[in-house]
Amino acid sequence: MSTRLSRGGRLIDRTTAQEFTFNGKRLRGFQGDTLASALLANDQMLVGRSFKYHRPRGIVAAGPEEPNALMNLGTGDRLEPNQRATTTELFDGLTAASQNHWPSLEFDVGVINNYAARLLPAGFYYKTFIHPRAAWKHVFEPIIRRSAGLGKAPKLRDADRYEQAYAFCDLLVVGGGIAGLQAALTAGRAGQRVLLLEQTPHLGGRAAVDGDLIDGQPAEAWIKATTDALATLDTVTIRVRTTGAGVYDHGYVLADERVADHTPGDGRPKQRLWRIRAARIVTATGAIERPLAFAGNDVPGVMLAAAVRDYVTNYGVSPGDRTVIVTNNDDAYRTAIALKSAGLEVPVIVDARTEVTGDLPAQARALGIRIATGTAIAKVQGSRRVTGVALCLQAGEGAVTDEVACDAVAMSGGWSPVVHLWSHCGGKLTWDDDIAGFVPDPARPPVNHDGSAMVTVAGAAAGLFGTAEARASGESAAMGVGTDGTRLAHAKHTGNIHPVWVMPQGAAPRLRTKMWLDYQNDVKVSDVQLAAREGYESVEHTKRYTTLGMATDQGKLSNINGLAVLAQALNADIPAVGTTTFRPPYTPVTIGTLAGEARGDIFQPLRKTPIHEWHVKSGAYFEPVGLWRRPYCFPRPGETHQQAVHREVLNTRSALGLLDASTLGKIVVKGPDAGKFLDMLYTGVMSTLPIGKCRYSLMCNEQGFLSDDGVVARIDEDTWLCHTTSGGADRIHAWMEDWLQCEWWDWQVYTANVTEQYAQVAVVGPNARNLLQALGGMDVSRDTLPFMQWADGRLAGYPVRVYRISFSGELSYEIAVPASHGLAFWNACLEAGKPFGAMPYGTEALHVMRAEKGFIMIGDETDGTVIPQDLGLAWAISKKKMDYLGKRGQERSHLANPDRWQLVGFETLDGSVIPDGAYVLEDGSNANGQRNVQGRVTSTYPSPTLSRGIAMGLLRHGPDRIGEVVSFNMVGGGTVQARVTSPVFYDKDGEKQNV
Amino acid sequence: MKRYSVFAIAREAMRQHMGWDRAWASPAPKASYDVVIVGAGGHGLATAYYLGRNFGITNVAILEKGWLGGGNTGRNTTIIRSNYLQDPSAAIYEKSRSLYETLSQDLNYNMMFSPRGVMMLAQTHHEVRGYLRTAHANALQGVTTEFITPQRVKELCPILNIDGPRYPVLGALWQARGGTGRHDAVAWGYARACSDMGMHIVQQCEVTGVRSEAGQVTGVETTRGHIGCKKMGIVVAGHSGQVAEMAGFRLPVEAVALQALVSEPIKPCMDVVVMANTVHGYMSQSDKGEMVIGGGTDGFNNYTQRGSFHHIEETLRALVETFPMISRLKMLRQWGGIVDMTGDRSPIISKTPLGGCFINCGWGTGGFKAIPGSGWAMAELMAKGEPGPLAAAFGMERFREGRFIDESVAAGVAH
Amino acid sequence: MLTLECPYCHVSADETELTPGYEAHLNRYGPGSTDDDFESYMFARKNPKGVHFERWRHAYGCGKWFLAARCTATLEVFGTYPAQTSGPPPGIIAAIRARRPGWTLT
Amino acid sequence: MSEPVSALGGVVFDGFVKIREIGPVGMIALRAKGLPGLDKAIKAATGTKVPAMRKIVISGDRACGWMSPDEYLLVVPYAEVAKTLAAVDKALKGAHYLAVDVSDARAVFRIEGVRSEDVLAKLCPVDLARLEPGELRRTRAAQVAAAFWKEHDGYTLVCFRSVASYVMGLLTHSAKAGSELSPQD
Ligand SMILES: Cc1cc2nc3c(=O)[nH]c(=O)nc-3n(C[C@H](O)[C@H](O)[C@H](O)COP(=O)(O)OP(=O)(O)OC[C@H]3O[C@@H](n4cnc5c(N)ncnc54)[C@H](O)[C@@H]3O)c2cc1C
Ligand SMILES: NC(=O)c1ccc[n+]([C@@H]2O[C@H](COP(=O)([O-])OP(=O)(O)OC[C@H]3O[C@@H](n4cnc5c(N)ncnc54)[C@H](O)[C@@H]3O)[C@@H](O)[C@H]2O)c1
Ligand SMILES: Cc1cc2nc3c(=O)[nH]c(=O)nc-3n(C[C@H](O)[C@H](O)[C@H](O)COP(=O)(O)O)c2cc1C
Ligand SMILES: [Zn+2]
Repeated sequence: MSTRLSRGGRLIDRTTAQEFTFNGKRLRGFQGDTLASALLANDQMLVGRSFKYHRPRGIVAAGPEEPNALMNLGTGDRLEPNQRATTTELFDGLTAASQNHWPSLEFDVGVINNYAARLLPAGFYYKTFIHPRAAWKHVFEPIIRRSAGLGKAPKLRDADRYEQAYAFCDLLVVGGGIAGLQAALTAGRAGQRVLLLEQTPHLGGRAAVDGDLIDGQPAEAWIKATTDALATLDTVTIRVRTTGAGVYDHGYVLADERVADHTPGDGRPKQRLWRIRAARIVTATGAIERPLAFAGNDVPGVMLAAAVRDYVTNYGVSPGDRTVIVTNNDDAYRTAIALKSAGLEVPVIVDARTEVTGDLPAQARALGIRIATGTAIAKVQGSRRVTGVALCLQAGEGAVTDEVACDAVAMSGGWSPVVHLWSHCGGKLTWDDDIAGFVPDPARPPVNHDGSAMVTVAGAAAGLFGTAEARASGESAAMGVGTDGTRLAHAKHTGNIHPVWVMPQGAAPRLRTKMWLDYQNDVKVSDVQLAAREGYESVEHTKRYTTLGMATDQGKLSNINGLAVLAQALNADIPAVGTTTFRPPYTPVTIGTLAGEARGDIFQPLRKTPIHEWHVKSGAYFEPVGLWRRPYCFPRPGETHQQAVHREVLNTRSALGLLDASTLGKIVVKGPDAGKFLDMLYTGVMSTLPIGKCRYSLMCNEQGFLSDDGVVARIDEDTWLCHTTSGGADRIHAWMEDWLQCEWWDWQVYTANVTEQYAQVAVVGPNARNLLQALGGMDVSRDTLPFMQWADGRLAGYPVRVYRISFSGELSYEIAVPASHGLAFWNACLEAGKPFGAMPYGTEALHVMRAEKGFIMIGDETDGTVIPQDLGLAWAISKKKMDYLGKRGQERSHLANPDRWQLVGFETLDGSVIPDGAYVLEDGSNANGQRNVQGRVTSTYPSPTLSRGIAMGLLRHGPDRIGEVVSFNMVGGGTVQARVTSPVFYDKDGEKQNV
Repeated sequence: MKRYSVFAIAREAMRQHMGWDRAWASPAPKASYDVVIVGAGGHGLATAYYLGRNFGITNVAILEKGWLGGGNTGRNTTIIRSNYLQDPSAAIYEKSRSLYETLSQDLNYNMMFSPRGVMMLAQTHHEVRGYLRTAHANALQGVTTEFITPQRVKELCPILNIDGPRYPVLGALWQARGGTGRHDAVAWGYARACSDMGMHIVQQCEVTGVRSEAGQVTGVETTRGHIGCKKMGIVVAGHSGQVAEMAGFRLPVEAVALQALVSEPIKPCMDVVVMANTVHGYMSQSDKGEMVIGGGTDGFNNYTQRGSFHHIEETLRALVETFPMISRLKMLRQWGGIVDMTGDRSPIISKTPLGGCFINCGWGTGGFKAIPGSGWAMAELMAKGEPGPLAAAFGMERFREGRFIDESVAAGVAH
Repeated sequence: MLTLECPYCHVSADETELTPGYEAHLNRYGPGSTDDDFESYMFARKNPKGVHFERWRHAYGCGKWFLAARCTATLEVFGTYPAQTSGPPPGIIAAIRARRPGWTLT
Repeated sequence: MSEPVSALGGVVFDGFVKIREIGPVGMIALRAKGLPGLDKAIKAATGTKVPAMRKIVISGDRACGWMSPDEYLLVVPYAEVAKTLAAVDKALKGAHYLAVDVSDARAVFRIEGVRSEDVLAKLCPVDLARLEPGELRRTRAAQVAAAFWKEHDGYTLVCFRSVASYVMGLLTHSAKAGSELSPQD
């Protein structure tokens, strides 16, 4: 059984116990434990179920490569599925539950898949569930889906907060082992600005556990000395609990700092996403041990050899009393030695190699440990936990030669350098026979913005497994010099590995169906071989066909073994088969961390006018307009939105309405060439606009399609003020600058976007003038300030610019006042307006009124495919001008086509309202069997003024068809009959706005 | 070739699955073929398949520079829908969707078409009007869609936050027979069927040049030597610009990166596909349990299959706001693909200035759903030399004529 | 995630401080131009896998448009220069040749 | 007439640093390039010399910042804007330039305390350690445009008025006690 040893455990503090629960069981661990070590200390071998066959799963590893020990961590608004126990720091009150089983971890009905395993080889679902057709959707898929997934789906909004931060450095070192520490020290001493990231809470990496000597002194001591030295360098920053998640172009690196994962609810951000720009990057990310593929290598109790010694040395936990070691290299002997010195039994070291030399084996022999060479594990005995192993010859087919009772198996198939971050941005790999693994090829690095090498690799990550090499490579990497492992073989520490991809070598199919490659996704040696036989020969095909390496560990344990098996099946060599693509993140990153601060109130900027708070207080119902919020209407208690809109319209038409028009774009254009510039920008002529006057005009894009409209005012000899739509201000300002900077850069024109400098209040209705006169201070009479003119002055003491323009057909003034007075001015208008029936109105009333007048609205009448000519706006296009933006586009055959749909009004025969988006039907259908159409509605409203449905729309040859009756379709079926009319429904001669 | 069925599996189980045929052969290329298709993605393979099935043309090679299905077909978020606005789009996407309904049976390969329903959220009044317009158009195009209430949205997708506060859901355009499919299986199923008809799928064979005589294509240069042909179909998505250049013409196409990501797998919690275009994000849950997430494209030309990370952040912000429960899930993997964006964001299925050379491209961010229909239309164009009704509107001359097929007018992102 | 140095304010700007603007050095064809010319200006884009000249705006900075020579296959940047140029300046061309021997301007 | 009010009426937040919305502050956008009278105009307006690229020159309650090759930001007491504009117009009469009052189009914040950098480092993609003395940095604060410079024991940050409450939200979130960027040990 696995248990806590009476002594040992360099990372735990036995004086502070911590209580936690697993599947409801109350258990105890120590400060410094990981959830995994604490579970093992409580003999919790069985920790989960596999994805496909629901096989019992135990802890295999001690780090981020762990594929099995995934937990639902926490509950309610702090539930976190698929949390890796091996990287979860234990804290008092932690609650964890195992996943993917029903009804319980011990008894899981899903396990029937296991008995049916023969019927469920890789890709079986592509070959079946084909008939009967309906069955897939209604029977098979629901079943498959129900069994899908691992962790529980959270239900509640996340209780935690997250944040992000930017960092910059000359050298980013990823990994705080010997190589990383050395790299940081060297660069730091050279005065470089260094940032070092370490994913665990501890510096030093493997060395301390492996008890190596580093130039004479014990690893532990060297690490202490080095970290102390680093602490004295103020250009060096070290961040622990921070994983280098991804390397991107131009030295951009994402890192994931776990700030409060181990202190939940203490008010600090749970995690922090670092966005780092590094001039250079050193990855010193170490290596990950590989499992061996033998039958039953997935039985709980079978672990990586290094993990076993991690648990013993770091946490004082023994995974088993009798541990069989199985290996193809020397490194695993460290585990045998560690176990022995902890007073535990090692019945045998099963070594696939025929001759075993080297000093680690020598030490083991000296300790009297039996070493069976040329030997393999034929089969692991036990189902929910190891009870023993059957041995056989590695060279043979699996005939059992011996059986050994044990309760744990420690395996080592060699070490795979962690090349992920090297590879994320295009770094290439080469195969290194000495260590039987892929290592970065310094000759083909990921390139930086200037074409230089962006990443250098040091230490075990470069296949340099000795501490001496780790240090040396760390040193040179700090200076940007990569060490080519393959060309340094003589000095190199290889663990005398002899590659073994299946055990035993000639294993029969029966055994191969029990050799796990991917523990989580249940991918076995036989599956990879099947894929190869069926022609899924590319490693990418094999991956996708078998799901090898697609689990939450991303194949950290399985990929190399998997493609070695594939290579054998294709009898190609491994480098020729190649790897799958390494993609970020290195380990999964919490989505909340990636969303950062952007949630709730600061999810997106919400643009507010100076009058916004008044709208809120007055119970406005808002609608988003770009990033702005504008009152749609101001419903009174008991009123529906539509009733409110009707009231606002009728009141404005009969008395006085006030609109917050502050969001309208306002752009100043000034300079000797401003007139000429605006003539190019607008379809109309602006250069001839007299000072003091306003003119409505249109802007098109170069395609010729209508993009914005607005009123332009001539301020003085060389200054114009251009109004744009609310959504359009920034877009149009950028558009102006684009042309001025990139096309007509010799023209003398300056622009300034002054949209937010002013609050703008539209005073609209028969009483508009009365209100302004009541405010007092300016002569706004018909003659001094006629329609389409503007004037500066003061109203009620406020500095204002008054535009006599109308978008509603009523007598109306738009009054611009500095934003810092906006709210006060608005209140003054309401106050002074009381006797005149002043009432605020919203965007919907505005839309209805402009529609009653037949004014077009950008975004309603236009959709990016409409040209001014379609909208009866030819009058706003100057015939005299040689050129304006969009003119050439409009000359194209389809845009010049007389059959285009054109703007008209529609009046339903029964007075009803035409549904939004309806099309005008035409007889027959097209070659694709689609019903023919000849037009569509673009704006449709119930008109409070005319108390009937009115609409505008586009109709083929529309203007020639006034009086004709056409029918619109309705989604529910049926049609609406409407008469084609002029789009102007109200005050056709425009008298009201001219009074 | 052995048919796939549950019985076949049982039979094979008895002998450790040793007796399965190869799904497709890997022959060495012949000196020449009647038709060469460049690009063994979904569209190229489907084109070949329908050339054989609908027109009996089987002396066909499909040349693939990498591994078949390894382009965008192998990296897309698999949304299948046909609720498009413009007639030509609706026609070809609906044809495609209906072919998907029976594709597993036609190919005897389960590509797991899953008509679980696609909803496009309306979160502004403007969007509501846009989708109502699409709904009216669809009603006349024979595409079954419906505009549904927020309550219905919530019933169909309980994990959705419909109350905003920032962008309350005002309704949604719902296509019940839209859904997803197993993207790799689409490529594999077509490949198996093509191979079965005797066509040659040649992988690791990059086209590096185009040969022609008197304005007529005569063959292609490849990394595996010259291959002659009477007709050539360019179906290379992100690399269309390259190959078109080889064939001597320029396209209205930009190659940009589009990214996607998946979360770690969790128990099923989402049975529909949701697209939230106001905030730019969409999400579905795969049969394996991971959340499949996509967003917007980069704004610059890029051939690296790596996008800019800020798009991932923007997409996830949007989706955390839309689906608050995903905040504590983890991003497992992110990746990118090179999409081919045209001037009006609609595809090109067209004759080209070079005789005998045809092109199918510009599917950009939304062509997985179109694979069967596009193959069908492209096969007809190549077999007859003239476009049929499905392809007619997608000729490349439409740009100079200003005859856009603009979908952006209704919805934002078009996956 | 690109960084580009703005040639106006010399900030080495993060991609998120910039807005992209696609192909540089386009000739505008206005009224009266041929369909071919107009099409080439509006649509037929250079889309090379390799050296590309493109427009960027330092939108969150000095607001200026500038041009960049960039490799679309490796994302290497050869240089940036002001928008007020009708073709790539010699310095930029030299920088490109230094890293892409034999490259010629088409 | 009422007193002019700033976007947020001077809200304050106390976190590991202090955040204050200040203002209204007088600001003028001056667009001009290489004009003979420019130095005189700026002298008259702010009493400073013409700032070098990306610099801001401060003199008392006035300052002049370099915004772009052809744009300067003139900071003056709010009440002095009209006078200042007149002075600029006088100095540049007849030349090609544009000077507009943008005081009310902006919101201004102070970030004060020893760890002010931490707050900016969470929001702006800027290498603060390499910020030059007297540098005016235009950049992005999360999702909106912003400009800031070091002043006294902290920073002055300027953004558009309509997003003032968003920016205050950002600053508050980033300055929350306990979220300093100091490395864990
Ligand atoms: C991240 C992402 C998400 C997407 N999401 C969706 C979605 O949800 N729904 C949807 O409908 N669409 C989606 N799409 C779009 C969809 O993936 C594509 O439109 C579709 O897959 C294109 O298929 P294809 O066969 O034309 O191109 P590909 O699948 O890219 O095939 C083109 C093939 O041509 C090969 N090739 C290129 N050059 C040469 C050459 N010179 N010689 C030989 N071979 C060559 C390539 O290697 C490739 O295999 C998405 C795309 C991406 C990148
Ligand atoms: N004998 C062998 O076969 C063998 C094999 C492998 C390693 N080793 C030992 O490895 C050591 C080599 O030192 P080293 O520094 O190269 O490796 P190391 O494994 O000691 O250190 C690597 C460090 O990087 C960290 N890390 C990995 N990925 C990270 C990421 N994405 N973000 C942040 N941190 C990350 C790890 O947590 C670890 O602390 C020596 O002690 C050597 O004995 C030996
Ligand atoms: C719909 C879909 C679902 C995916 N699910 C997973 C998954 O569960 N695990 C995984 O590792 N990758 C998954 N991927 C991503 C692929 O592994 C791979 O990244 C993608 O196909 C792009 O290929 P590349 O990364 O090799 O370039 C998925 C991809 C798609 C399109
Ligand atoms: Zn700049």
